[in-house]
Formats: sequence, C-alpha cells, structure tokens
Amino acid sequence: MIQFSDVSKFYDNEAALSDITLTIEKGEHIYITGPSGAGKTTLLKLIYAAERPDKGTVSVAGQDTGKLKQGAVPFLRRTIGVVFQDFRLLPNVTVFDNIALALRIHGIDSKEIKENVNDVLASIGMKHKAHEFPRHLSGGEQQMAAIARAIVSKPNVLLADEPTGNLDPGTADTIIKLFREINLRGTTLIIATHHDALFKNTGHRVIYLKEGKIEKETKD
Amino acid sequence: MIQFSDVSKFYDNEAALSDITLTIEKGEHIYITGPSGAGKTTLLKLIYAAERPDKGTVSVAGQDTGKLKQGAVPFLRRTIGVVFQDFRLLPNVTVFDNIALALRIHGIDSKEIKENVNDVLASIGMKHKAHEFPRHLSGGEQQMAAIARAIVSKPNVLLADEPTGNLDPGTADTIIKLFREINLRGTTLIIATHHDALFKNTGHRVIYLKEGKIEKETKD
Amino acid sequence: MNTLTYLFQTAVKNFWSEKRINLLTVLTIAVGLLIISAFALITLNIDLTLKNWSGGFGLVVYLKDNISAEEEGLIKNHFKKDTDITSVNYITKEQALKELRQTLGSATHLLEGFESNPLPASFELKLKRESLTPAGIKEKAERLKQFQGVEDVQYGEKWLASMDSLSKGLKVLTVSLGSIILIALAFVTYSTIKILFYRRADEIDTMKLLGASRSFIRLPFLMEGLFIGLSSGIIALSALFGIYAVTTAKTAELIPSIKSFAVFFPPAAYPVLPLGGALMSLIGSLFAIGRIKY
Amino acid sequence: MNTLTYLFQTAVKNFWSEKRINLLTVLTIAVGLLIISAFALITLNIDLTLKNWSGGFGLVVYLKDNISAEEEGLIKNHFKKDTDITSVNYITKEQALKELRQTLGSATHLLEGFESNPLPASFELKLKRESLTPAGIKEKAERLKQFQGVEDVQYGEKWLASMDSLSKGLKVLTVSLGSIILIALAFVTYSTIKILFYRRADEIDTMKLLGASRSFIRLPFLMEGLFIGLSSGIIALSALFGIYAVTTAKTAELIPSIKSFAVFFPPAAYPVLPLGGALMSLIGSLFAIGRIKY
Ligand SMILES: Nc1ncnc2c1ncn2[C@@H]1O[C@H](COP(=O)(O)OP(=O)(O)OP(=O)(O)O)[C@@H](O)[C@H]1O
Ligand SMILES: Nc1ncnc2c1ncn2[C@@H]1O[C@H](COP(=O)(O)OP(=O)(O)OP(=O)(O)O)[C@@H](O)[C@H]1O
Ligand SMILES: [Mg+2]
Ligand SMILES: [Mg+2]
Repeated sequence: MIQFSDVSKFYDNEAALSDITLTIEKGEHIYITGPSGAGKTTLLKLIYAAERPDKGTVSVAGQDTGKLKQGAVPFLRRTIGVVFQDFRLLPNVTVFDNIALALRIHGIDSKEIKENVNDVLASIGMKHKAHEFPRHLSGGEQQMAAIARAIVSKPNVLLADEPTGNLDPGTADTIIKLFREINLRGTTLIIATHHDALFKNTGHRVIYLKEGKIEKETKD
Repeated sequence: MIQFSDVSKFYDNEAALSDITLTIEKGEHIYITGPSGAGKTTLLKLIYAAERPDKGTVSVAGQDTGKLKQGAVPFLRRTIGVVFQDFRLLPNVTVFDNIALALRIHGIDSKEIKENVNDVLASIGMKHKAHEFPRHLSGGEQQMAAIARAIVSKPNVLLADEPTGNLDPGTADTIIKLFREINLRGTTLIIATHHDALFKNTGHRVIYLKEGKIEKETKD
Repeated sequence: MNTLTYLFQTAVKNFWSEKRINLLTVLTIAVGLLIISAFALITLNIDLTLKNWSGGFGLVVYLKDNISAEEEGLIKNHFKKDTDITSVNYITKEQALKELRQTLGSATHLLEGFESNPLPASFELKLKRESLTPAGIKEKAERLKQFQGVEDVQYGEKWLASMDSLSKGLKVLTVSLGSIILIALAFVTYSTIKILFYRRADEIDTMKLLGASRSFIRLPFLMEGLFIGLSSGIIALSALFGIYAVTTAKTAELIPSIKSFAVFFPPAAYPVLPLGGALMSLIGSLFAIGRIKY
Repeated sequence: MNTLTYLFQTAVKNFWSEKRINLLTVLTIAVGLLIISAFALITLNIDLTLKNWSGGFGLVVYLKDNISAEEEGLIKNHFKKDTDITSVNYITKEQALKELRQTLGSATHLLEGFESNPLPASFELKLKRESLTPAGIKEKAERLKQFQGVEDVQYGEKWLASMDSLSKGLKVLTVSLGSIILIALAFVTYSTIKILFYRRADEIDTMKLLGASRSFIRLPFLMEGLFIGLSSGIIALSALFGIYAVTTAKTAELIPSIKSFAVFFPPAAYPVLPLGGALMSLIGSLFAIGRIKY
C-alpha cells in the first residue's frame, strides 16, 4: 500500500507537487495523467525514494520514505520496478546485461538470470536485439528494453513513466496487455502517461494532476 | 527538394532501410510513420547526413549527401532544423543557451539571438524555464526545448523525430499548429511519429514504413 | 559467490569497453610509478656509492719513534675494546716512506734532503659508517692523543665535514623531493581515476535507482582501479628495468667502473611496484567514487 | 568578433561548470610542471656548484732553481698566447714553504730535517672551464715540460678525471631523466585532458549535428585547455618558489654556505612555466579533441 499524506515537493521554491493526499492499494492498477510539468514524474520519484517530500509523508509498504535510513533505501527499491521516462539504460552493456542487472542486484544466480531475461525478451519480441548496445537501438527498442528491465525481477510495485511515448500503437497495446497480466498476478501498477488512449474506457482509476495538484480523479 | 533514389542502409549486415525511393518537394508537410525499428529515424539521419547511404543516392537541395565533402556538411546542416528523438540538449548549459546555440552557429549577433530565443520561448510557453538546466526539466519540457532549438534558426527544412512522445495532447496540438505555421512560411516539414492522431484526417501525405521498406503511402 | 564472479566480470568488461581511455590511465600511473621508483633507485645507488667512499675513511695514529712495546700493547687493547673500529692496519716507518714516494711521484726528489727516514710508524683505523660524525671522530682522536707513545692523530677533518654535510644534504633532498613526488603521484592517480569515474556518475545513479547496494556499486569500480594499478605497476617495473639496463650500458661507455657498483632492486622488492600501484589505485578509486548517498 | 566573444564565454562557462574536475586537472598538471621545473632548478644549482669547484682547478709549473730571466720571459710569453689560461699566479720559494707549513699543520716537524728550502718556485695557472678535459690538460702539461727552466708540471690528474666523469655522468643523468620526466608529463597532460574531454564526446556530436564548423567546436575546448595550462603554470611557479624558499632556509640550518650559492631562476624566465604549461595543454587539447569528422 502506498500512501501520500498532504505531500509537497519544492524545487527552487516552486512547488512541483503541493498537498497531495492519495492512497494506492496493493494490487491496484492506476494511471497518473496531466500536462507536461504537472508533477507526474515527481510523484513517482517520491515512491521509489529518489526524492524525499519537503512536506507531509509518503509511506510505501508501511515505511515512511522520508525517514528511511540510507541503508534501507536499496531494499525498498528492490521491491519496486521502474520504467524511467528517459530509459536510463547503461550505455556500456548490452540489452541483455541491462535487463540482467535488475536480477544481479537481487543476487540471483546466472543460470536463472539467463532464463528469466530470455523469457522477458521473448515476451516483448526483443530477442533479436539482446546483444546490441543501447546506442544501436531505435527509440522504441530502447523503451522496450527499459520496460523489460523493470518487469524482469517481478517487483511488488511497477512504476511506468510514459512507457509508450516512443512506441507505435500496436506495440503499446502489447505492452499494456503485458502490464495487465503482471497486475493480475498481484503487482501494484502505476502508470504515468499523457497517452489517454491507454486508460480511456478501461474502468481503471485515473488521477489528473495539474500544476502539482490533484485536479480530479475518475474511473473511466 | 529531397530525393531518395533506391536507397539502402545496413547496420551489421541487417537492412535498416532497403530500396527506398521517395521525393519530397520543397515546402511539403509530410509524415513518416511505422512501427518501432521500421527505419524512421534512419531515414531522417540520411537527410541531415548523420548517416550516408550504403546503396543508392540521397540528394538534399541538389547536393548528393553521399558525395558531400566533410567541410560542406556543416553548411548543409545549418539549413536543416532537427528535433532529435532523444532531444540531445547540452547538459551543461541552460535552456536559453541550448536554443541560442543554433543561432550562434550561424554567427548571428548576441542582441538578435536574445530576441529570437525569447520569441521562440514565448511562442511555446517556456519562458519561465529559460534559465533552467535540462536535467531540471520534466520530460515534456525537455522535448519543448529541443523543438525550440530546431525552429529558432528558421531552417529551410524541419525534421521532427517523434516530437510529441512526451507531450500531453494539448501541448502536442500547440506544437503541431506551430509547425503548420512554419510550414506555411515555406519550410519543408518532415515529421516521424507513431502518434497517428497528428496526421489522421489532415489530408497530409503519410509514408508508412515497415521493416525498412515503404509499405504504403496515403493522403489521409 | 555468483554475485562476486559477476562483479569481477563487470569490472573486466568495463575495463575493456573503455580500453583506450583505461590504457591512457594505466600509462599515466605507470609513468608516475616509474618516476618515483627511478628516483628511489638513483637514491639507492648514490647512497651505496657514498658508503663505498666513506668505507675508505679512517683515523691515522702516528706513533713516536721511541714507543715501548708495553705502550703499543695498551693502544692495541684500546682498539679492541672500541666497537666502532672495524679494522686496524699497522704501517711501519719503511712502508710509510714507500707510500710517500709513490704519492709524490715525479716530485720524489723533494725527499733527497733527508738523511734518515723522517716518517713515523702508524696505525690506520677504519670506522663503522654510523660512527663517521665529525663530533664523534674528534672525540676519538682526542682520547687517542692522551696515550703514551702517540705522536699525533690525524683525520680528514675538512673532508669528513663536507662528506657529512653532503650526505645530510642529500638525505634532505631525497626525503623532500621524494615526498613531493610521492604526494604528486598519489594525486595524479587519484585525479586520473576521479576523472575517469566522473563519466560514470550517471551509471552509478542508475544503479542506485535500481536498488543496488553500496558494495555492489563500488566493487566493480574498485576492481577496475585494482587492475589499473596492477597493470601500471607491472609496466613501470618492466620499464624501469629496461631503462636501468640501457642507462648503465650507456654510462659504462663513459665511466667503465659504473658496472661494478650500479645496482638494481633485489628480486624480493619486485612485487612492491605492482602491489604498491594496485594499493594506490585502490585507495584512489575509493576516494574517487566517494560517499554513495541514497 | 561576436562569435569569438561567445566562444570565449563558452570556454569560461565550461571551465566553471565543471570546476571541481577542472581544478583536479589543473592541479595534476601543476604538479607535473612543478616536478620538471624543480628538476631543472636542481640541475642548474648542481651545475653552478660544479663550476665553482672547478674554477679552483689549475696547473702548477715548478721552476728550476737556476732558471734564467730570459727563460722565465719565454714561459710567461707562452702563457699570454694561450687563451685557455685565465689567470697566472707566481709563487716564490718562500711562499711555497709557508704554504706547505700551513698545510702540514701539526706535522710541521717533518720539515725540520731540511737545511735549506727544498721547495721550488712555481706558476699556478687557472684554465677556462671548457678546457678542463683530461686529454687537453695532459697535452698542455707535456708542452710546458719542454721549456727550458721547467722542473716539472703537475695537475690533479685523478681528481680531474673523476670530476670530468662526474660532470659527464651528471649530464647523462640530467638529460635522460629530464627527458623521461618531460615525456611523462607531456603524456600526463595529454591523458588528463583527453579523459576530461572524453566525457564531452556526446556534446561534440550534438554540435556537429547542429551544423557547427570544426573551429566553432574546437575553439572553446582549446581555450579551456589554455586556461588549464596557464593556471597550472602559475600555480607550479608559485609552488616552486615557495618550496625553494623553504628548502634553502631549512638546508641552511645544516649547510650554512648554501645561501651563498643556491639560486632561483632569473625573473626573465618566470613566464616560461605558465606559457609552457599553456602551450603544452593547448597541444594536449588539440590531440585530445582529435580529428572532427562529419
Ligand atoms: N547505430 C546502429 N547500429 C546498429 N543498428 C542500428 C543502429 N541504428 C539503428 N539500428 C537499427 O536499425 C533499425 C531501424 O532503426 P530506426 O532508429 O531507424 O527505427 P525507428 O523507425 O526510428 O524506430 P523508433 O520508432 O523505435 O524510433 C532498428 O532495428 C535499429 O535497431
Ligand atoms: N530537479 C529539478 N530541479 C528543478 N526543477 C525540477 C526538477 N525536477 C522537476 N522540476 C520541475 O518540477 C515540475 C514537475 O516536473 P515533473 O518532471 O514531475 O513533471 P511531469 O508531470 O513528469 O512532466 P512531463 O510529462 O513533461 O514529464 C516541472 O516544472 C519541472 O521543471
Ligand atoms: Mg515526467
Ligand atoms: Mg526513431
């Protein structure tokens, strides 16, 4: 369970988020949307403790991230998979190794890693690019690799920041279906996106952010 | 006028583009679309001579880019504005200086640069972020800065690679309107995108790429 | 275990994937190590040479012509008890004259005016190097002069003083220059590795965001630093040996005697350079990565 | 002009925006320059000291007691014509005896056996430093021996030989060590700047894609390299002066005479270090940026 209580986050005295109160239940499938600069990425960052709230508290799986000891942060993050808006692939290793990294961090052994990574690559149709370096991939292929890395470790919570911005509608559909499967297996799923086709008429909960505030909340 | 005659481009013996023949007239407004990895970015790279064709010829404004002397390349590129799919903002300078750079390269004087940059920033509603560094911007704001840099020098040809991937529909509309205005002033406009809402029912020419080949061409 | 293997592979991969720039780093550090070890070798050789020279230094105790056997016995006894004295050589009046003739060479006619041998018999003493201080020797000489039957005690006062100050000066120079160079090189190592790792700040950030622990992030970098240092040390050692061999060969053309006293480090000291380089780079890397904050 | 101003500002901005890492680079190069200039300064001082010593060296021409005024005249004339001789000093028999008494010190009783003064009169010659080669001096001595009225010609053969080989050895050492250090430092500079600029490869790519010309891309980097080198040189010069002052002060406690002969570089040479550093970094930057291909 993820809980924001009256959370604000400031950059240079400007609020990127202000007075956000929000509860996301375990196993939920929720969308965050809103215009550019509304604070979507900032909201996600608060969940995986890349930023700490300047006001209020954020609690993730019962832990107050603002009070988390440094040593505890990696353990929190290992339970969360993140598709970063700017991908954040390591440039010096192949797609395979980029994805495997998420498992290495868990100390999983090489054989199991190989199996899992190949499975994930197959499920998103990227097997043929396994041994390419990120700079040799197209924009969409990089995004797919970033998605694969976020889901390979079967995290409790999956955060996806604009995961379809570089994908064609067909591939985007495949990804959303995959996400839904993952969600059905119990993973809490939070997707930040502009792409309203992803949530239109799906019945999922959607949070509309605007200038750092929750403008409205719907179940489309 | 941009002309592809039987052009192929290979990476590691795999064709990213094969046998492309295509003519884009001066002042046209054209879309390139197709799934991830279809070769959209590669096609644009051939126009601004970031890649040279492995087969066939690409000619831009009467120059065969494959035979272009090294010293002539910068001059070609100064007539072309490019919105890169991965933005390519310089990390160490502010948004203002990133945009100004495109004019500096033309040797324009500082006063004029200041005016032009401020005008562009105003037209896309980014004036308040002029003195931020790219890493302090949201994904959409970075994309806007990249767009501003491409259009500020009023190029003859504007290439935009997935320019709305990180923009909300409202902002995307604004950008497309801006592009249209620029096009009406005589700039050739080539947009590579997955985002079919941009060209659906606009009557513009659309090239559909698939696995490096032109699958079809429509006037939607 | 599995993770360690992986981290090791990662280090190798990282090292290899940026081989050009890593090679530059290795060579830079190797050059640094080479300078400092060359400096140490030169110091070692100068020190040994000085030791050789001062090994020839001693006191001369001139005896009265009319000394008694008993007096001579007392003096010899005193020499035995003095542990600073490493050798005693008795020179008869005849030997002394012979030596003087040799020394004078073509000016030997100067001795023609003498009716009898004017030179005294003497003891030549050699002292331990540690005892060759101007003050210590002066005291020894004064004590020996008190003995019955001793005519005079001589020693190269001036020579000893300048030798002593030369040796002291050299030590000051060695220590000060050596520590400057050492600090400089530690700094160059740190700086090179810092600059090298600075590029990876993004990568480190990403790893942190993926939930990697501190040691998971650090270990590959530290190992990479270790490789860099180790390779540097090995290169420096080989280069030093090469330069030593060439230099002594070249210098021998000018000063043939150089071959007899030039020395290289003993084999037991060979690992010092690679291990020292590795340690230095390891510490440099540790500082270069800095504190990892979450 | 406008563009130049901009490029200059860019260089300053770049330098400043990465000030930490640039400072490291500056210090690294400064340390390198410091080592090489310290080395040059030490060499300069050793060379001057050697010159001082050998300035006291000369030939002694002993005259026969029965030499005629005419013969003496011929000899003096010969001295005048020989441009290698810088000074001639005539020592009478009496002066020679006085000097010998002083030299013998407490052993002066050795002279008691003489009835008349056994020492000859002599000319002491000093030679130009350049002429102090063992072979040259030997030849001079042989020629002087041919003169009527010359009893003998002496010179410190052994001392000269060892002095000569010391000086030669020192020169070999200086040149070889110096060039190793110079190459090493040129390399460290290149490497540091290369590593520093390596991070900017992406930036350079972007500039190329935006249509920037080669010089537009290069100039800020070159200027940045220039700043780095210039600052390094200034820091190195200040540090060298500081270390020189402290070292001579410290050494003077041990060897007071050091103050009279230790020298620093002349003010005219001060710009060499900053300008040399700037030039070196400039060239290093040029290589570091490498060929820009479109
Ligand atoms: N530098 C490179 N080295 C190797 N392969 C490359 C390189 N650049 C592109 N490719 C490959 O060429 C194909 C076409 O890439 P391109 O970037 O043109 O696709 P795209 O249509 O722009 O896709 P997207 O919509 O995902 O950006 C892809 O399969 C990609 O992996
Ligand atoms: N590190 C930072 N320093 C300063 N300002 C920041 C920083 N990160 C974000 N901001 C600002 O905070 C606001 C919210 O940013 P955020 O990235 O959360 O937006 P977003 O909703 O993700 O937008 P987008 O859809 O464009 O990605 C923006 O105005 C942005 O410029
Ligand atoms: Mg965002
Ligand atoms: Mg693309």
